[in-house]
Amino acid sequence: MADEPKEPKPPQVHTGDKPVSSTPAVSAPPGKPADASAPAAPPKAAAPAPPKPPVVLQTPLDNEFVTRFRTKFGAALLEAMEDRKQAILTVDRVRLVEIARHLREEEKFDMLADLTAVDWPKREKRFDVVLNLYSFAKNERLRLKVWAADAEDVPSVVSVWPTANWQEREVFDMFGIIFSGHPNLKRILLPDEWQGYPLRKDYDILQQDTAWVRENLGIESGQ
Amino acid sequence: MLDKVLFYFFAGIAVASAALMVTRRNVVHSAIFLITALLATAGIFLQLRAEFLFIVQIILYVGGIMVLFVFVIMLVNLDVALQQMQFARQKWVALIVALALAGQVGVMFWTSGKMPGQGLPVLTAVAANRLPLNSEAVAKSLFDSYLLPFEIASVLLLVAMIGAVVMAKKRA
Amino acid sequence: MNATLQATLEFLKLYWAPLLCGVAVVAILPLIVGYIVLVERKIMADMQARLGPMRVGPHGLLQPIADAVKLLIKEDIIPEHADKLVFWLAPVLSVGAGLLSLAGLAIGPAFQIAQDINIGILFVVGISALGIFGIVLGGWASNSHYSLMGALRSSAQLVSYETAAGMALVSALLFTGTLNVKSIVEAQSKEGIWFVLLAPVAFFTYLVASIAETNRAPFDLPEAESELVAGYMTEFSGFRWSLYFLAEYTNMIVVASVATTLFLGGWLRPFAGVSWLNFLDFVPPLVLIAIGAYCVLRVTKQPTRVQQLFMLAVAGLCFVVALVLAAPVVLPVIKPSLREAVAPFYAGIHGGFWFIFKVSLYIYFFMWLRFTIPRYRFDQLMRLGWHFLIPLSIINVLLVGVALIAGAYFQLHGWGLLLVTTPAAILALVAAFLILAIEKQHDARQEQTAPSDFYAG
Amino acid sequence: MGADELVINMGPQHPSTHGVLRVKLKLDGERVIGSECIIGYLHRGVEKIAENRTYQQFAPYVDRMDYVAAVSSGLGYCEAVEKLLLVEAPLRARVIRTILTELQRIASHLLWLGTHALDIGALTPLFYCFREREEILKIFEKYCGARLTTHAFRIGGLQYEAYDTLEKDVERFCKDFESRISEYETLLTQNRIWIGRTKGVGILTAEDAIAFGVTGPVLRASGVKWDIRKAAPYAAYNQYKFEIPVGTTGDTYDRYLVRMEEMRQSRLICLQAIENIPSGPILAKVGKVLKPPPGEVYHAIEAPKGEIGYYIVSDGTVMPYRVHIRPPSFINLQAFDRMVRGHLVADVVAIIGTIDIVLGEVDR
Repeated sequence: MADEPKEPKPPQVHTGDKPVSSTPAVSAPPGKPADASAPAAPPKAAAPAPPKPPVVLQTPLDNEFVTRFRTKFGAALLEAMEDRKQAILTVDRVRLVEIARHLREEEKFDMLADLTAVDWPKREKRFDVVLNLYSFAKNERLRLKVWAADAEDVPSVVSVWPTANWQEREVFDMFGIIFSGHPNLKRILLPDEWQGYPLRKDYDILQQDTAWVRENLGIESGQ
Repeated sequence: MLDKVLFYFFAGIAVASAALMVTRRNVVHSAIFLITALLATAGIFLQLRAEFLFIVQIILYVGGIMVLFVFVIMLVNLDVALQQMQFARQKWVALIVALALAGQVGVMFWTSGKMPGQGLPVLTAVAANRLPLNSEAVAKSLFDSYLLPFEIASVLLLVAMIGAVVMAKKRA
Repeated sequence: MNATLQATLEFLKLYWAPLLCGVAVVAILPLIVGYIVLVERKIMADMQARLGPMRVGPHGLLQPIADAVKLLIKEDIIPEHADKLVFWLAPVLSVGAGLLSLAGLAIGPAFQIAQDINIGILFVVGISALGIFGIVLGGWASNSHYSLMGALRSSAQLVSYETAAGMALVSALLFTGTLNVKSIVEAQSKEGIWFVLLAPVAFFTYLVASIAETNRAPFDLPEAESELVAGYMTEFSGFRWSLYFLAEYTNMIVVASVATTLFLGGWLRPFAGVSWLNFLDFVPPLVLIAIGAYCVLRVTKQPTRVQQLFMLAVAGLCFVVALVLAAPVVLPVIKPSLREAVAPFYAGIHGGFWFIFKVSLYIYFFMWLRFTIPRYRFDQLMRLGWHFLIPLSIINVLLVGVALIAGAYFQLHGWGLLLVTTPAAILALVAAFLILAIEKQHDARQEQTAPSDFYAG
Repeated sequence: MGADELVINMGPQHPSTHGVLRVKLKLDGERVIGSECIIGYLHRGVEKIAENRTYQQFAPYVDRMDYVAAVSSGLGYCEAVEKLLLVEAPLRARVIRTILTELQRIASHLLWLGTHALDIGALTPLFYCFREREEILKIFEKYCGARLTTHAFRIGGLQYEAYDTLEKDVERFCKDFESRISEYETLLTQNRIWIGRTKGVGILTAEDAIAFGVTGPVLRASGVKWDIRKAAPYAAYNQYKFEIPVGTTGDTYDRYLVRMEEMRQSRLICLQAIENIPSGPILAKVGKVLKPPPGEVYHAIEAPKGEIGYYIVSDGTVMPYRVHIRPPSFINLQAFDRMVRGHLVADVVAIIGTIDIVLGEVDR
């Protein structure tokens, strides 16, 4: 993921939030030595002892499957990474359905285990939509990502994996990402009339749709 | 004395609920009044010591009206029914016919009072004493003197039942 | 004025006994039902490895009273768009029918409210079936889909199973030739054999059909709590609800009594005609003495003084009843000249005991089934009724009739009748298996076709 | 809506929707011609909370998702964070984790069996199941002090050392449990009514099951032999021998048989595990403050209800940047509509029961 190394900055801004600001103050001094010793003990951790220069665990992935994929889709494959031995492909948003169908039918990733999104508000295209695929035949997992800006629709993969139905609704509910072609895109966990998308980073944890709460629950605040 | 009180009690209920049955807009209420009317009639049967008729009336109509109920509940949309016209257009004709019938009954009562030995009032006394074992009597007359009509009626009902089954099958 | 008073007095003079009995039934039955519920909960608890109600009174003996008080003071809720009048009427109708049908039963040769009604068993069956109106009307009046579905299920169930139950009754009635309750028991006494042995298939049919008619598990679909919340009772609360509850248990008592009267020899002691088994007369008092003794033993285990006293009172009650039961059988042993004098008491008291005992067994069987097996689905229930029980019961009536004619031809009586009825029963069983086999074949063929709607059936 | 169509609302307060599930059923008579699940009544914003807590602080929250299988949820989260941290729990911790998770699987299945049977109208199995579940909860209580929301594990290993008689308790339970399962089976497996109510009800073919992302016993009952404990062993599962029961038709009866057999297998795993619990540390060396290196991880384990997955994104700070939970109940519930169409109302409750959902997990 090309963005990842650049990414630690937005959280810095994010730490400005009230509940978070106290945490580094308390835990930073003991935290550092502890962190230093931690990677030393487990055999797996190849990370160097000083924690400051961030360990780059994201390595470009280039195996046979990726080559095959690249020859088929060419420029649509924006990135192929490996993070903690888990393969991540970032693909072009527009061609998502086509790629999804290819992955299901040709590469036998027949189960969409999980579909979610991550919000990176500082980025040009702020949302990652993340699809975790699983192949029963190969016993492999693959993560598929597309980037989407605030106003951009993401093509719905319900036609490929019916299970995406509720999961896309949940992402819509929580992030406000529109999935074009979804049969029934409406809120799933929150009330239909709720304003705002709670899992966006600019939605504070104490925030809520007070108007809704007042109207429907008859109380001043749900907190 | 008691007989009279009971008779007027049952008869009153029967007539009143029959009238209510016809006039209620709510179909379920109508059905309830139908039950009441039939039960009151059963009461009169019992009073006449016609126990068997009494229980047959109850048992048959329990099942019968039950089915009626189910149809009413499942098939009739009450909200729509409440908006509809209550009586059909022939109500004037019906009124005239009803009046004629009432007149006929009245004349019968009137003449029966004039010509002794002919008419209704004698019946109660007979029923109480002559038919002590009512169900046996009914059975005897049904299977003895009226065996052929009974069997014909049974066959008729059987045919009706089979017809109903066949029709239901065809639809499904 | 004077004439009315006169008439009233005359009326009372004529009918004081049934009126008193009626009042007694209305007054006592709720209590009895309360205790049946307690017993049911205790049995259920025992089968489920727990204790059941233990808090109110020793071993929860006062639980029914606490429940009754709770139900009476509960808020009475009438749903907003309910049909108020019908909503009022329905539970009353239900319980009224149940109570009224008790009038036709004979608990002992002496205990019968409506003396000697000629239509006897038909009266009980017919009137108790009226209770279904309460259920259907209540379900309809609550203006709730769950209630309505419960009501519809209930009506369909009753119409289907009433037929099978009626046919089963007919098979037994063929032996007696009368509908009169007392005569039925006397016929069994005369033959020296209970009709359950002569018409086992009919008994089985009636057993199943009676469970279905009283809406008990596994046929408790009208009130299936996991599907329809509480079926037709969903919107009822407090006193109204308890009326429905009362009606349900009253109906259980009624069907159990009908089965006892027709098939289990009514108030007759087991082997009533066999004189060397007369020692069985001592069983009732001994059973009660045993229960009383157990209560006395448990007194020390009770935590509080009040509970100890209550336990002692229960024991005392048992002993008193035991004494009453023992008197007619012990006195003749001491003083043989008294035999004649106590005979009516013996018949009445012991008859009552055996009748209640058999009814309890029947109800116990209901409970046992309820805790053991899952609930039928509606279409399965309808199929069991229409495709199995009704054909079986009709075939059985035919076979029993043939057997009776054969019995008359060979001049068989009593146990001898078994010679002709047993083959009839076996034939009926064969027919039953045949029906099942046809059913199975039919199923296999219909697997692919569209599922039919069983309300149409 | 046609004249003979009836829409009924099952829940959110209904005795057999297992919590606050609300199902809108479109009926023709008693036959279901359409359904819609309305969920979210128990939504607590767990994923949002995660972004505002440290890694350890968030751990107890996952116990409150699938509150009848808290140990399994906790294990998934701990292992996911461990993966993110690039540490591995010591063997002793992993073995004890396996034991507790398998006990939890039995407990969860027992609760399922009891309530499922109750929904179908068999009252008694519930109490038998609770009797055995109680034994398991007692073991949990002895181990970590909690019975339901256990928070038994800790990132990097275990919260607590095993108490002295853990092996003995587990062994005694497993010894008794054999006959107890047979007891349930006597009540149900051969019962004609039970078979009638479950066989051919709510059939889910293997293709459908995979398409709907269904996992766990529901998937296996459809004939897909897939269990994460075998496919990607975690904790100490690679050390133990067990079978994966699969069904053939994918109906409610098969799901029942599969879960019954799973309980037996879990019991066998427990027996194998207590035979040899290795000694050693119970906690890997992780700092008091966890700052996983930036990156992301998806880790899934086989919870009693299916695959519970955690997708965690770290930005290198003490708090996760994003935690997404893949709840098995939520995904499995999607297949409900497919399973329920054409069946009767009575089957609806059987099917809700057979999916085995916990609303705390569906709604998060």
